[in-house]
Amino acid sequence: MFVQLLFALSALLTVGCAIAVAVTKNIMHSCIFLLGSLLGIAGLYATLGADFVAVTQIMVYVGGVVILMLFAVMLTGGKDFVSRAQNLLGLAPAMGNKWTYAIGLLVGLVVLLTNVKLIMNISKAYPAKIFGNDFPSTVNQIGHLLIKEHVLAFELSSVLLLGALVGAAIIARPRKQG
Amino acid sequence: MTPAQFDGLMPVVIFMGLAVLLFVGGHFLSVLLAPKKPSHLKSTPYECGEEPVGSAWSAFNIRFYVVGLIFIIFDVESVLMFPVASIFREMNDMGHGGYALIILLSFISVLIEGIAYCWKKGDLDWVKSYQVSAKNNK
Amino acid sequence: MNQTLVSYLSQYEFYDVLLAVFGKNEGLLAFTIYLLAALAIVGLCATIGGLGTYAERKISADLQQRMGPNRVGPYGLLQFLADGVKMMTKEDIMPFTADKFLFYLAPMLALIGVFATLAVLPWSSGFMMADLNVGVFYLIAISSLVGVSVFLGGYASNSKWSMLGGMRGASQIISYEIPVTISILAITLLSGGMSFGTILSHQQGTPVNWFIFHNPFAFVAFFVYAIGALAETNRAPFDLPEAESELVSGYHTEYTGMRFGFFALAEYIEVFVVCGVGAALFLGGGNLPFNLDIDIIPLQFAQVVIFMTKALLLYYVVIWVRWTLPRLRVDQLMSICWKYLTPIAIVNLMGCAIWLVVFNGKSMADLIFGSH
Amino acid sequence: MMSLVSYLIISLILFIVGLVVMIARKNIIAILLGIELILNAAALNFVAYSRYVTNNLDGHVFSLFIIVIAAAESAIGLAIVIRFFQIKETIHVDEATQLRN
Amino acid sequence: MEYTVGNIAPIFLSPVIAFVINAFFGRKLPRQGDWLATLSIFISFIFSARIFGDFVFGTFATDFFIHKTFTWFDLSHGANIWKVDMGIYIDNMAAIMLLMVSGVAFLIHLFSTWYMDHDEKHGRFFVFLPLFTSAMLGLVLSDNLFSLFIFWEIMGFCSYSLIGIYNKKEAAGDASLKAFMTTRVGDVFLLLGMVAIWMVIGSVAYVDIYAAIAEGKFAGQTVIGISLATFAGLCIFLGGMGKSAQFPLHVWLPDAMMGPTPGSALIHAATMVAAGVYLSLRMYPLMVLGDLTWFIAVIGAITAFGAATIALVQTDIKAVLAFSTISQLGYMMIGVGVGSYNAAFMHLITHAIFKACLFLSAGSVIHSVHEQEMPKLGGLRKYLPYTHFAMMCCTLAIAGIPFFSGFVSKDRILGDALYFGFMAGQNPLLAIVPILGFAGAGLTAFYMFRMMFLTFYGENRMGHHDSHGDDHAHGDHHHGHEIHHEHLDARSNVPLLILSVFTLGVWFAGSLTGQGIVKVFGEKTEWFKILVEAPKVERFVKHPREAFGATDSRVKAELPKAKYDHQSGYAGPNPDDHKIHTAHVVGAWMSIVIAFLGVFIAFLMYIKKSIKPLASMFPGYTETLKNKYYFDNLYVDVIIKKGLLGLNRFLSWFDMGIFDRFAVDGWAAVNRVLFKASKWFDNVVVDAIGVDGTGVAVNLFNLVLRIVQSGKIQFYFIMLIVVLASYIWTVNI
Repeated sequence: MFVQLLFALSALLTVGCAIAVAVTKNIMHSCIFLLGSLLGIAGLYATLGADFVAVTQIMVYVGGVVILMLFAVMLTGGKDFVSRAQNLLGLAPAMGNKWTYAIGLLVGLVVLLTNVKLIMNISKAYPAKIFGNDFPSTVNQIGHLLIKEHVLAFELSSVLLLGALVGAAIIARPRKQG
Repeated sequence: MTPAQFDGLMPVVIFMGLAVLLFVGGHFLSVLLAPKKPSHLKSTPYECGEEPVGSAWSAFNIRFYVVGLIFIIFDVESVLMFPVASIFREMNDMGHGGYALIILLSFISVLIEGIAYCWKKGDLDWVKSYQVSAKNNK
Repeated sequence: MNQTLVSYLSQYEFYDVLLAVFGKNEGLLAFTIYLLAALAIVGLCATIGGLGTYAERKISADLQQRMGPNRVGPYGLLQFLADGVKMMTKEDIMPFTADKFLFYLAPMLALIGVFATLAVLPWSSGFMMADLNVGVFYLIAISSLVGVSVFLGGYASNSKWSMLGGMRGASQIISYEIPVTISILAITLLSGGMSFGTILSHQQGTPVNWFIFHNPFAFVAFFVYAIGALAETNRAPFDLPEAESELVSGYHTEYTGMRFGFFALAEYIEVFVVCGVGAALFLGGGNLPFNLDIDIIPLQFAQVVIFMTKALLLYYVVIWVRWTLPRLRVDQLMSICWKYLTPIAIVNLMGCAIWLVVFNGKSMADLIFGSH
Repeated sequence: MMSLVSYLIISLILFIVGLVVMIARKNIIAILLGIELILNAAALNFVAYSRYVTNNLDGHVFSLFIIVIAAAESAIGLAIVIRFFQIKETIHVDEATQLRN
Repeated sequence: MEYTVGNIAPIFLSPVIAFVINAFFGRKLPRQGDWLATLSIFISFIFSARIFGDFVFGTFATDFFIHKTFTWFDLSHGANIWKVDMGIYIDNMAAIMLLMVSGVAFLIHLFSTWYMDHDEKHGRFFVFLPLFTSAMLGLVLSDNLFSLFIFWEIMGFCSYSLIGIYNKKEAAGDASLKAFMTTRVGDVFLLLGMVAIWMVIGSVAYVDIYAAIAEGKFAGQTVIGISLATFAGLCIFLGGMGKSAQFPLHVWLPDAMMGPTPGSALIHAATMVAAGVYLSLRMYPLMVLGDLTWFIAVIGAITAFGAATIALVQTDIKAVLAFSTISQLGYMMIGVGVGSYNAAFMHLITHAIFKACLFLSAGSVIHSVHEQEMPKLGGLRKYLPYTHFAMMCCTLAIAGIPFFSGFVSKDRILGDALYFGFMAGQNPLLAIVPILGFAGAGLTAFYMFRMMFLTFYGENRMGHHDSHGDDHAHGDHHHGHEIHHEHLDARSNVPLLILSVFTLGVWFAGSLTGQGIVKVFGEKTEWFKILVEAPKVERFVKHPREAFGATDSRVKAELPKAKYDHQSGYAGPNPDDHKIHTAHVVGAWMSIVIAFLGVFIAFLMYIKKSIKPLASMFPGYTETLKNKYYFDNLYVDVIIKKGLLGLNRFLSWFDMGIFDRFAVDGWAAVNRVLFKASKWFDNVVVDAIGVDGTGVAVNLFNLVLRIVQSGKIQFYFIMLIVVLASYIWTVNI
């Protein structure tokens, strides 16, 4: 019962905040709604028994990515920023207008229809199954997977992150104005 | 199986709910109790008594971003290290301690490279980058 | 899942009675127990937070040879209640330039982030609300909401002082999260698990079994943790985000009344939480120094008392430090984090790993006194 | 209520919303937000499949790496955005046209 | 002998390790880590030599091979097998190739330690060189097209980096980009070919492809109206064309000489450019199945002859060698095309050795006198005796003089080509293959000796800097040259001498000439012919496949005795044996005559000066040759300027019109559309059709390709989604 409740809450949070991300005109609010959506996804992970992934989601996204995005919004002028050449080049406004949304929704519809086909098949193949509330610890298993089967990915991800760090630091470093 | 095993997550949700409740309740109380005498002067942002000039939402210094950047990389690396650290003792007891140690150390050594790089390039210096940009602006 | 409050209570007969009262609905019973316990804990923590303000003033007065609050109640003990009432009855002002939605949201995020950490705080071996398998990790993760709230608080006010304080605060909190996380990682390594239950079960018995004395690296890691935690909670000497003499009041300059109260409450409870976590991770938590082989509820309360004592001692140290040391400059702040604490923490982590392998998991005490 | 399909539907909604955000918005940071949503939809699918279909934890590890890569990607992406802003003083995606001609 | 991953992997891994160390710590190491790179290649060489020894001198059967695989990832679900294997595949060809690559690479590394000494890019050079070598070795070791493609791209990247290593020079940057882009054209096709193969058999491993061919899985499969085998083979061959610089994708190789000479020696002469040929050889059964061999032969012949003609007038010593490389690669392709499998591969090996040596010699010359324009050189014989010796050996080899390796391999190819063109009952038009082949052989002898004579003989023209143009060998007697004798040391000479020893034909064929004319060692030493043969696809149907970590413990069979009838070139009873033999003998004599004729004309022109130089004989044609048949101009002026830029204007209209129409004012949009349309009409229709038909064809082709290149990421994204959605709708999941 509790798990169902958690699922409902998380799903509501996820979907509601995700839609809010799409409709709000304020990039700052968008970021915060994204945070809500990501928290909801963490909740969904928890209902799936993926406690470690759930907490990782919170740690990396809430603690890292969202803060970084908030910083980036601030560093690029905050929400009041208006495209410099907006009216000169006739570009769409930064947060979109009805036309861009129309295109987006159209493509979204295409994806929806496409996926409905897939999900129909899946729902036949995997009917609803209620698991017991057995949530075994995933941490140890993930640890074993990480240093045995996926050890290469594990080590390479550190190299990837190093590369990301170096690359982003080079890009973002204050430098002479050319 | 003890009955409470299924909802270890319940307290987490309850506490979060309590936080929201407390917030809403506190607001409610404050609305009930607090006086409401709004005036323009009261609701101007504080700027040492002067008239506020412009918006505070302007472009900030990029140093903040560099710090955030280093943070997120380290954050992610520590996330990946947590499961390995959790099973480290177990591996050691099973006699694979050396293997786990090598895996962990090689992971950490890459981490150290990252911090060494940033250190050397002055990304960790709050003031230096400031001076550099000041010098370059001349 | 490991031991929780409900699973602990379920071994007693009265649990079955309660179960019967609740019509065999275990979920509802568990919910009720948890809710009551949570209310108790929140009340306790709110009191501790409130008393924290009082203690802060009293101790600072003591250090500065003043009297401190002494009018409300005996020794001014009820000062915090008076403060609370004052906050509730103050007018709620919001700058007209503010981002209203975020202005409301920021204190709530701070509250959520802090309250959610209470769920895993190990009061005693039995009275643990939730002993998640990812306990410590969860604690670190969810408390990063506070960083977001500090940033948002600063941003939403649309005041320059707030903004500066918010940016500083957020970058300071996230920076110091790294040494803290890596120190905790070292403890995870030593205990072989992230849940507080596992961590505490490795520290039973006399103080030599505490993780702080497990090996020299862990000893250093404790101080890294302490300094980092101090900075993460924006306490002096790391209180740059709210530095009165520089930034008026930092990110909550524009906050008044109840919402300021929430920020303050969150901050004080967070200080208590990090003290508690430090006590649990490094100082043996609520473990009794002797093993009685019996498990009765009074002993659990004794554990709670021990845990609280350790945590409050650390709390005292935090206040003491605040009124003793001067504030750092912002560049010193960053260089301490990235050039001292983080490398030291990484070395500690590597040292702990190597110690574990070389000495096959034995602590210093085991090596000196022989394994038991 | 909780079945594989319900998770898939949630992730589908997330994906579509991310898609709409990516297409409708002209602000590069907003586009990155859309990418995050899409990545999360994928990661959620992995975990759901790992619980309902494969019964092992490979899906967890996959979503772990997705999260890792998403973090790296957003770090780099935002750095580029900031740099772009410093050069062009805009973060409008249609003005990123140096490579077009 | 037991084969485990442990004694195969070091071949690939040791250069990788050297690369990693040099990349990160190279500057800290003494001599910037060049010794480390060299050492790592030497380790590869040792391990390769062991495998080579076992395969060639050991007791392995002709068709023995090692195949170790592991599953890289497995996305199979239920009955749908969807997994990708990676692995090691070593057969005789790979064993020989491994030895050649590692040996040549080692000598070139050794040479480079001398050549790149005190060069500002010394460290960087020794980062990319081991990476390249490891990729090439990995390519040879890989058991499937997929990993081959990965290494292929790594090599492309190294090539790009080494061409543009002097990144301060704009020309170097342009050349590297050109090389990169041109080979990319081929790579796209290679990828397409892989996809086509994957569609049929669900794997891209060589053995699976062979087995599928044997089982007839390709039968009846078509794509866009042509047989799938043809399509896949063509795509893969186009990939090889890009890498092996075959006409018309040859334009990048001459420019690639911007890089340091040893790099050119390794990458653009010995190994990487041969990878295309190697790929074609590996996919030979597919080419046969797809009936593509004639096409390959024709392309090869055009390349071989065309490049040889261009080489006639080049004045830059490296440019001559570059065009001769293209030409020789053309010969290899002829070999593949005319069914001369083993001769094509032999030519790959012999060419790698003598061309590496030629490049190193050229490098030695350039490094010593700091001059690479041949009209400004001359008479260097006295100053660079070792270089002269080595270069002369190689020139003799490439010119097809008997007793040298080039003669053995090239003339086998030409013999088969002769049979293919005249006697095999093919389309008579295919007689162009042997005709162009023999003509090219004569030209090769001529231009190579022209290079030798201009560089090493005659008067020294050093210091005569205003000498204008080619072939005016009347230079004044200025001996104030600056030849750096002291720079030459063992590290430069020893690799040259070692390589020049292997230009002798006797190493590759039992007889000195390779045609059974002068038998010295008898038939037993015809190891090359015995060991290398086109894959017999039938035996791969149930091939042995080992786990990656397994130790090889199969019983090795004896080398078959005289299985190869070297008189005919083909085993078993073949009614055409006699004809083939005739063709070979005729071909051998013809090419001897032609080669000596070429040498003789060169002698007359450049030593005796009794014949007027070429330029004065055909001035107009020379101009065309100097401009390399205007191929660069064609690509730049017509395709890029007219096609792409004109198209860009059209596309900018397309952007505005289709995608952003709602964003612009209606009246302005109408105006703009009219304006752009008329501009487009002007630029594309009038200009292109009126001016140049090719332009229009290219435009039409590009129109399809570039219609999506709007430069708006969101538009790309929409396209991606639409394509994915249509894929899901069309594929029945």
